Amino acid sequence: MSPEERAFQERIDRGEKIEPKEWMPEGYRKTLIRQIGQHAHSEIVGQLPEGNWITRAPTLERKAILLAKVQDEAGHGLYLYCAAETLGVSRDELLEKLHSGNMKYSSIFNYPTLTWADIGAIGWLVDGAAIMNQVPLQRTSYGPYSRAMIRICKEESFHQRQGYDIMMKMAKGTPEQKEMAQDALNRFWYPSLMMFGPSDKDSVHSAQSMAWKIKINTNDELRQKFVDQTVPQAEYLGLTIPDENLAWNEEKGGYDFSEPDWSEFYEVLKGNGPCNKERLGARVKAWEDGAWFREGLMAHAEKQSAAKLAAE
Amino acid sequence: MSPEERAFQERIDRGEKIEPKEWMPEGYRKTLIRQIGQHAHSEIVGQLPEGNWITRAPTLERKAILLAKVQDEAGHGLYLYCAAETLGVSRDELLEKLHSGNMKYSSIFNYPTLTWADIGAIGWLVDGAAIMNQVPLQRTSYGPYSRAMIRICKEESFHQRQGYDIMMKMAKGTPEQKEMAQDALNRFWYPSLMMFGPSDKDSVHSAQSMAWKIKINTNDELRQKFVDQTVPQAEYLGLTIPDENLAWNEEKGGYDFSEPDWSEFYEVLKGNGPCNKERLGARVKAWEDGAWFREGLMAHAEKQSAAKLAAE
Amino acid sequence: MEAAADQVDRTAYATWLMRMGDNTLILGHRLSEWCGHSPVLEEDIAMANTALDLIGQTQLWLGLAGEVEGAGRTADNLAYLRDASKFRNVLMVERPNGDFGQTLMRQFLFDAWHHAMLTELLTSTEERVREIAAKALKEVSYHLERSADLVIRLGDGSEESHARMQAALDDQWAYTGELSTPDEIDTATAAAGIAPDLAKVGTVWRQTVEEVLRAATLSVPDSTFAHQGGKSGRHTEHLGYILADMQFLQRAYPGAVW
Amino acid sequence: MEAAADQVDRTAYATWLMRMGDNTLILGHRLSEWCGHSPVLEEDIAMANTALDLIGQTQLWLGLAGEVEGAGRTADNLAYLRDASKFRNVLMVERPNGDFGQTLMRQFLFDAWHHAMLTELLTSTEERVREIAAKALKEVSYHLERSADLVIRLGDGSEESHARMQAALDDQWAYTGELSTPDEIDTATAAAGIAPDLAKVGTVWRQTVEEVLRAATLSVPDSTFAHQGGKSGRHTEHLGYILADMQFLQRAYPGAVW
Repeated sequence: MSPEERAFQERIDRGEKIEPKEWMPEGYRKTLIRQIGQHAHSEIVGQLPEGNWITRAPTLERKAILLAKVQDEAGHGLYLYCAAETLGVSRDELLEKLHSGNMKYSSIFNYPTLTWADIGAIGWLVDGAAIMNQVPLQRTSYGPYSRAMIRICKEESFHQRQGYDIMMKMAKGTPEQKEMAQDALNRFWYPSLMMFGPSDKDSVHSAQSMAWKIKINTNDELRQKFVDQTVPQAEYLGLTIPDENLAWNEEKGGYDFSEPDWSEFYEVLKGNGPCNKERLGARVKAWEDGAWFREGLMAHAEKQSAAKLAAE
Repeated sequence: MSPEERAFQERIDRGEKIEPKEWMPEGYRKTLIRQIGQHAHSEIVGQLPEGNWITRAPTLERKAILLAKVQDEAGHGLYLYCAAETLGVSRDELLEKLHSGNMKYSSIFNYPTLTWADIGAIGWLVDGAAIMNQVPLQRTSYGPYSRAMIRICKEESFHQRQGYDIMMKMAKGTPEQKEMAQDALNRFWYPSLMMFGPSDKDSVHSAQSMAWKIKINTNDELRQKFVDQTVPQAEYLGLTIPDENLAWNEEKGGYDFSEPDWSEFYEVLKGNGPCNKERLGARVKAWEDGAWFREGLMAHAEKQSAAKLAAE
Repeated sequence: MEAAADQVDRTAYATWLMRMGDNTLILGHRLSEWCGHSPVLEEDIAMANTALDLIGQTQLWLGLAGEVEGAGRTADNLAYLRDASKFRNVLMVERPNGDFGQTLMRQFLFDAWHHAMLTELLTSTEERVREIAAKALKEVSYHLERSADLVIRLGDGSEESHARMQAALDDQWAYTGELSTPDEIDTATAAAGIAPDLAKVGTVWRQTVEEVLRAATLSVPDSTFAHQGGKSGRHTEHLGYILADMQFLQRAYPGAVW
Repeated sequence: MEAAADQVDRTAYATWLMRMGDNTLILGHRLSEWCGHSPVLEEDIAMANTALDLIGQTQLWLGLAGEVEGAGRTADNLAYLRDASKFRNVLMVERPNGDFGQTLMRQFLFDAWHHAMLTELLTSTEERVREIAAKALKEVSYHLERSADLVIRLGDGSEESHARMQAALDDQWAYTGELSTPDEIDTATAAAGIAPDLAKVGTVWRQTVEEVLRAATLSVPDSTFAHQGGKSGRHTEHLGYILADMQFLQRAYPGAVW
């Protein structure tokens, strides 16, 4: 470790925040860009599965709540791209990498939303898992990222409650609604567990990221916490977690549970999820179809500044 | 009149059929091309308003019947383009004129189909009016046209019965269905009357077309016949023709009725009907999107004939 | 006779309220289709935000429409259980989105009318109407500011953006006339002081539109032809498809609570 | 125990019939969307004709499914009153049409399977199944002849048509595996002699497909990945929209006769 690097690590160890213009190791910067960028991409791709039910939301109030939520997610994307920009990468560069397949977004959004209950399940499970990941990141070492996380977490927990409320209505509703709720849980349970990433023993870069406080907890810690939080919620709903091995383990003070099918995880990462092509395709199409719009605004801005210059 | 023209007219007067390779006046040929071409265009544009309800047909049987009907219409288009081709104009040339707005199709198809009852009303009224126009044309002087009309009329009267059957089910159904049936009649009545064209006194070219037996009856004759046929059918359905002036006229042995609003007719002709842009737009888009398909087939055919030549 | 007249007014009043609420409902629906598909993230946010405002206004207008109608229908009943011919929105708002420029142009043309309308409604004789208008006007002032600004920037932008915005304007134009053409419902509600003179709203609309289009270097179309029908329930073929999606759950699971 | 076993078979049998009928229903629906929009008049006719055949087959398969199920449901009840998760069609048939080449490629890939399947069904232990298969096979022989011919002509056509057909093939490929991958329903109905061994159908399918693609100068994709789910009711996001349209009238006007 160079003296600079040592000093940097000591600042982190003391709990200081690193700010944009300050010195940082190249690896720290790159890792952060990747992590924040993927998180930002996840927010914007995440609009799509939920957007799929806005036009079919069952009441005006549910429609309004869902619109507000999707709007929040786009807003989170904005905060995060801004945070990434402080590291010297533009939003357009990040988007280019998303569109060309060189950056990922959370695989959970490659699963389809098939019934209204899925909107509940996404709020409850997916946002629940996201919060579990994000709450510790409020204490991350990079200042802009930490501050973005604080804003985001506040809204996410609100979303999670709304999702749970949908599940509650469905689970306590007609037999068909209850069936939809159970089916949504069945389909989203394991993909939600996958959101924490592979087991720590299979996870690369983890140690360095934790030293840098870019990552605060291990994947397995967070997954365990998520299961422990979620099981009683499912019980309260009267729904069954689709895991025969689920059992309270008194000794560890948490639930034993089955690992997700990691081969599915890697298939989805490879592009073979149910909706990979559609999700990325929709984003690329939006970007390409919108080129004229962005260029038009740019042309206007140039005219304006030219006119201003001429007037000076 | 030249001797040739006189001989031609005498053949027509004797009831002989004119066949493709025989001499005919240029005006005869041109008028026929326009009339047959417009009729062909009407068949293919006519797929669109009915196609609008295929995916939403209320039962499997109704869906099948509607599919069969739309298929027939496309088939009629095919016969008619073939008949026109015998006059030395290609289907592509005719389509080019349709797409560029230089040839028309029946204005009735610029009205939207808003409920399932409209599918009934189109069969009953629009096909009814079409048949009224077409039955005499079975005796038209041009052989290929006459034969196409004979085939077409057979199928059209079948369509009309099916349309009337839909109306019957709706008119004798729930209050909402009856309301839809009445509403469909209200919206399609006057546009159907317009299908016969402006009053004879305002109609150009009529006299020459009648001498050539390209047109057999006057517009007003056919319109009267249509009203006389349709009013009792509406009564049987328990529906009200939207015309306060409708009354049996003992003296003329037919109904008195209100003229349609001819200003609307001319507006629609000018392009201001409810669906003009969409109908023509859909056809142009289909044609343009399909260019690669047609070119691909052509390229294959060329390869095949080149291979055949090489083998000889 | 007194009661009958009252009855007529009540029907006209409820119908008028449905027009307001159906406009916001259907336009909100169309805007929400852009969710995640717009040209730039800020527009995703703005589309969702505008749709959200419009759905919120729908709840108020249709809620009041149900009350005034007095048949026990809620805003949700009206939104989810009427078929197309009972909807009273103008045709403009149900037309497909087209490209983003068409969506923006429609939004501007509607916002300009909506703003003028709501401003007039601040002095409605009906307190409930005044209240809703006041709340909605705050939101719609922002919508108009935003859509006018974008129309100007894109109209006076690149050659392509100019051409697209002019094409969008030409395409929408024949659907603007319906907004300010009064019929018997408009006349009756105006006579009762509930709603303004639509012609007056139309004049303000025209002023705003001309001013913005001038700044956008776009030409106001010559044509005065106006499609009509939506306000009396004669819609385009598009509304049926919107409703099939929108109403699916309520239709397929009658009586369920969501 | 005898009765219980019979009951299980009956459920499997009814489910299997629904798969046959839902495939034809949903594919027929997709084809019918081309009505009036195809590249050439002959294709408008062919699309409508194929859709018509498929809807006719749907009536037979779903009619029998309802009888076998024994709960009093008609073919129309099954088509119009089930929500997406109760549909049993393969994912392939519900995907959007794409360009005309994608529609044709899907049609060919499905026809090749359909033809092989129906041929096997001529020797089903169930007379009713044999009857339906015999009727359908006549129609499907023509469908296959037609779609194979077009795939060959477009694959071995212009540069663009070749590229489009290859892209269509690549796009559809991952959705073909579901057709011939047996699950417990397939195994149970095969054991009862109602349905054939799906693997055998798959082999015939593969043969036809390879032969036609070779003639079409198209390359069979390497990938063996196969999306699954439709046969057990786990569909794509597209099916819900199909049903919202298809079922609208039956849902909105329950009990009406059409």
